[in-house]
Amino acid sequence: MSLTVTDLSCARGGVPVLEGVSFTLEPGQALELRGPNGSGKTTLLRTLAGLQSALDGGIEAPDGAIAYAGHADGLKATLSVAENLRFWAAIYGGGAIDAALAAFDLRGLEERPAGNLSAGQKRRLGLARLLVTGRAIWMLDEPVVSLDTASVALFAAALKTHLAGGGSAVIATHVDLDIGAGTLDVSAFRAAPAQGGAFDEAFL
Amino acid sequence: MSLTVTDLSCARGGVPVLEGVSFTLEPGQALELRGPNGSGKTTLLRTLAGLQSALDGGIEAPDGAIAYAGHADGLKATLSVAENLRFWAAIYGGGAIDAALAAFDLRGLEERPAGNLSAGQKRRLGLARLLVTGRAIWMLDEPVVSLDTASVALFAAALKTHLAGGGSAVIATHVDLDIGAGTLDVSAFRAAPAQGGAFDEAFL
Amino acid sequence: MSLWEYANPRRFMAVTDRWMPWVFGAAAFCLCTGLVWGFFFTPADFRQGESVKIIYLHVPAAMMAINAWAMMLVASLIWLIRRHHVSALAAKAAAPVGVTMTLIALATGAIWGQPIWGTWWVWDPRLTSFLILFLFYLGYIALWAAIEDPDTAADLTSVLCLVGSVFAILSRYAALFWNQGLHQGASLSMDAEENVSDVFYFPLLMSIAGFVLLFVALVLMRTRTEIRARRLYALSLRERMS
Amino acid sequence: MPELGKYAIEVTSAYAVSILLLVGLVVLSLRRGRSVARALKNAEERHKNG
Amino acid sequence: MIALLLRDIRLAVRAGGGFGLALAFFLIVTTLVPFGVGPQNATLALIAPGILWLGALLACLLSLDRIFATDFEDGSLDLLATAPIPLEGVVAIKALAHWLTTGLPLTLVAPFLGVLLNLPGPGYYWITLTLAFGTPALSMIGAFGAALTVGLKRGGLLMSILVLPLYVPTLIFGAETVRRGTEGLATGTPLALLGGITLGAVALLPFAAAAALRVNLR
Amino acid sequence: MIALLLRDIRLAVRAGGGFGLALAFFLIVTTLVPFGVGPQNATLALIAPGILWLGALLACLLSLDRIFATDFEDGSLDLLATAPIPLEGVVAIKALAHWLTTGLPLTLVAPFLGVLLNLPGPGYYWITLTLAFGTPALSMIGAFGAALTVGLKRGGLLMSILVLPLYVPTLIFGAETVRRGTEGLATGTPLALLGGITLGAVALLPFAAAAALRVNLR
Ligand code: HEM
Ligand SMILES: Nc1ncnc2c1ncn2[C@@H]1O[C@H](COP(=O)(O)OP(=O)(O)OP(=O)(O)O)[C@@H](O)[C@H]1O
Ligand SMILES: Nc1ncnc2c1ncn2[C@@H]1O[C@H](COP(=O)(O)OP(=O)(O)OP(=O)(O)O)[C@@H](O)[C@H]1O
Ligand SMILES: [Mg+2]
Ligand SMILES: [Mg+2]
Repeated sequence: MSLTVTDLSCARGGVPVLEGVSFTLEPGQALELRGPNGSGKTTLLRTLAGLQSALDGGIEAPDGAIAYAGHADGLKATLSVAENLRFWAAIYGGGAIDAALAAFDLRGLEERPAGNLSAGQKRRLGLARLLVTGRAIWMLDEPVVSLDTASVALFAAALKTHLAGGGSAVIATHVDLDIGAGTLDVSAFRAAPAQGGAFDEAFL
Repeated sequence: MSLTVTDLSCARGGVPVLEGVSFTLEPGQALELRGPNGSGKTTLLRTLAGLQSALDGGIEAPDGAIAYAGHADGLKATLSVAENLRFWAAIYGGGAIDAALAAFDLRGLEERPAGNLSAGQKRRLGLARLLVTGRAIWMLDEPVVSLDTASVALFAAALKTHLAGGGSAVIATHVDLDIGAGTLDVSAFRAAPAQGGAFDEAFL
Repeated sequence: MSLWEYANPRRFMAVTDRWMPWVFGAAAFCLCTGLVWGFFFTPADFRQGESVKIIYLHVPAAMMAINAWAMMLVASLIWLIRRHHVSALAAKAAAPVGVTMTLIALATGAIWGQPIWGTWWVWDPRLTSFLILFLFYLGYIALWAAIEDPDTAADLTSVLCLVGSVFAILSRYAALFWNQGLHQGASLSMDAEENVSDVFYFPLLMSIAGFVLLFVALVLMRTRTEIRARRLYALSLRERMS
Repeated sequence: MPELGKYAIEVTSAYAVSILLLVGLVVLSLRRGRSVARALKNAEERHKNG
Repeated sequence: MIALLLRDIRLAVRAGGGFGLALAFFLIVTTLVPFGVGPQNATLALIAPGILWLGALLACLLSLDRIFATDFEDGSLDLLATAPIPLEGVVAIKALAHWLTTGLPLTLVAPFLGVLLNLPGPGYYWITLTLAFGTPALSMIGAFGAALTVGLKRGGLLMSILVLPLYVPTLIFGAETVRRGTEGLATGTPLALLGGITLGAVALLPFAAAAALRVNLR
Repeated sequence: MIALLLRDIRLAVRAGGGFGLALAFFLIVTTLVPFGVGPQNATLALIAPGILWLGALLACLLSLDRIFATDFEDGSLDLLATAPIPLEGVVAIKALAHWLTTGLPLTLVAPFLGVLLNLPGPGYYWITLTLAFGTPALSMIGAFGAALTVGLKRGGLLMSILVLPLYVPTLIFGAETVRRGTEGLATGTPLALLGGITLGAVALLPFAAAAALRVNLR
């Protein structure tokens, strides 16, 4: 269940953003992606999750091991908290949602339509979804946005349990999470403007 | 240009969320609203900004002094950065946008469609809008979400300039901003369930 | 005591609790008498034959369809001006009753049209306006159903009801202008000369009274339900917040 | 049954449709009224106790 | 206010949502009609005025759908509501921008589509005239409907249902004027009524729409 | 997969976007037609099959509008694309849910609306039959159009324009079958072609739509 990235280049909107990204992530490890705004963290995560294809380089990960959570939470405003979660559990062939609800302190909100939650409550629900996927490698894009301190602690605890159980995670974040994770500064991999004359190059 | 709030109660979705909120904000002061997720910070800010009416109590502020910036940035994805900003400047009868662009390091991005910005760049643009409103009292709902450290510093600097110029601000936030602002914990004002038999009380 | 006191939900519940059986009883009595009388004990009309018996359903239903909308309009205004919850909820409660009345008028009219005009439906202005009224009811009910927060829904549906009323009246004149129709004129005017003969008249009056009472009874009952549902919503929200 | 002549089908179907609609409305109203009243009673009890 | 008008027009043109799309929809619906009802010229001529009016009405309606919804979702509406211009003005300006990018082009292009439907001679004049008189009402009524449904995720269809009945008087007077005009009858009354509805809608509905928006922002 | 179907149906019903609204739109459009073309029964009978087909088509189209857009905006589509079900399956299931909540009810209610347009006797049978055969194709083609336009803010109208031309064959064969059936002519060929289009669309378009979605997510 390890993720190996070798010499990866990725583009956003047709413009190369990162190049030469390499790292290995073993089970039980977490990696924090750091870098100023616009440096390409979201782009990298989407590429790793398979939502866009890499320009170059390789991503090696077991099939069906990656769960992605982006800036948006993928919640349906008219469905209740429990219905939202149960849906994702069913999609991933999983079953119970109780553990996930408990881990993010969503007990008592089960019947509330997701649209009526506050910003932080929505985010907690979005994170709870990760637990029901049952997947090993989490790709998280700024997971603790809008969370209060207590909720950040809940997230850190859930993450630690996940890592202890042999999972791993790649996390783009601007705030320190204190989970003893390695960090990777993506600004070091900023793509250089293309040089020379390969085919199609003129457009990149 | 001072803001005086006396014994304010406000509701969300018909349910009282906060009651008895009182404070005074003098020019040059900033106030941080703290409180766990779902405690009613957003609700309070929207009430102060006049987007929803108070259940009870008074808000005294000079006419046309308040500028509001919520969770969403109010950007048009197809308009460029400069066009977005110029539009808001025109609405507020202001003029130049250069200072605002400079303050949030948006130079060089002027012609980029706002939809192509990264999460943090969008947020910076949303904050730059405050500068072109020319209004004295800012109501900010989690302004530094998605911002990297450098951008947070830019924001803090802009805020200090604003305060030094006689402006003031109410800021809901989960992270420390280090601007020496007073704090107000809204969880202290949680509304108690209604008692007794007033008219229509049954529905509140 | 001021009339507005009844707008207090508690008071309203207490008072209507006592009224309910009487209103329902009176409605059932009038309706049964009117319809049984009309169906079994009236002669055939010399022109329309036995089909005239449909009048005991058609006319009262058509009247109530319009009156229900008028009631909703008044209730909406009261809500917008004085913000009495009971009033908004009464408007909500009346809409399905009004829609049923409209459907009955349309259905009986269509059935009546087949023998008399030789077709189920013509685009006569009266019929057309009824169809439009039906559409307004649908929109109103759909808007109530679509919005989750009850006070927001009450505000928006009230505005819709106001604007809709103006346009409904406009549509009526537009339809009149557009096509002069086949439909009966008013036959219940005060002028004795024009009146339908007494044999038809009294059972018709009885049946109209029955429909009015049934409308009142249903609206009261449904308003009580809506008040309870509103209270339930408030309670469950509060429960979830704490 | 009264003598309905050639309009028997029309008249009876008109009565049938109308009565069906009215009864349907009454039944639905009653059912919803009952269930809401019951739910409210439960909720009020929970509210008082906890 | 002018900034808002310019922005809305620019957005409409940028997103391709303005001139082009509503017109194309109008064109396609009018061309689909012969496929539906059969290609006989006599039938088509008979129903041409009505179909043109209906097509314009639907094109107008569909492009109205998200007139406030996009602003609501991205937070602009909150900001506009706290900005120093009255919300009534915002509504009126947005309806005007919609008319300029939709109603006006529709009016100008309708005569050309009349050819496809075999519209009789004088009909060309009348269809242009009535659409010019009637489309502002369509934009304004539609803006009201959009304001009512702005908070709903899938408001589009609901909006259609709320708005279409409100369109009935405009449609009747508009199509009736064209029909009478084509047959050489007097058209004064329906035309005056059409104009009256437009004036009334433009004068009063911004207030209703702004009230609805305020409720939805609450 | 079944979870997705159930969720989509539930969302449609919750939002009021399901059964009710498309039907109401269909009803309203059919009612508006006589206001446009005039109240003469003979004219109406002539155009009734075509109008019913057009009305059903538009009702279908409008409700399709945001079939993927809402999922795209709230991020669900990203998550579904990384979930362990093929995107082709997601498309097919969503089209099926749409048909169940829209096409099917439209088919069932069409005969009643025929009354309003004075549809001739045998028309009732044929309109129901052809709609039952044709609406699955409408849902599937529309889902493809929605997939193409999912990333665009005001995609609704653009989608209509992309999709309406694709609807032409279905509309022609559908309306033609009803017209022939009403006049007592042979209907075998158009009906077979209609069925053929539906089968082809359901078999192939999920792949095209999934490809379009992948591009839009990139
Ligand atoms: C679908 C078809 C029809 C509809 C929607 C319809 C609607 C109405 C309406 C709205 C009224 C007005 C009630 C009032 O003024 O308070 C009415 C009254 C009446 N209708 Fe119809 N009608 C239809 C068909 C027919 C037919 C076919 C007949 C019989 C020939 C008929 C006979 C009458 C009579 C006798 C009245 C009473 C007139 C009066 O007392 O004012 N209707 N109908
Ligand atoms: N659709 C697009 N077309 C062109 N460029 C884009 C597009 N979307 C984003 N970009 C640019 O690509 C770069 C990388 O963006 P990305 O979203 O990956 O940054 P990020 O590291 O996630 O930033 P943040 O911390 O602000 O979320 C940015 O400079 C951004 O402006
Ligand atoms: N539409 C609604 N209907 C009912 N309750 C709602 C609605 N929207 C929010 N709430 C509830 O109102 C309360 C206050 O929400 P609010 O958004 O003000 O919290 P907040 O302090 O801003 O939280 P966060 O830090 O997560 O943004 C929350 O408990 C929330 O669940
Ligand atoms: Mg990012
Ligand atoms: Mg908040």
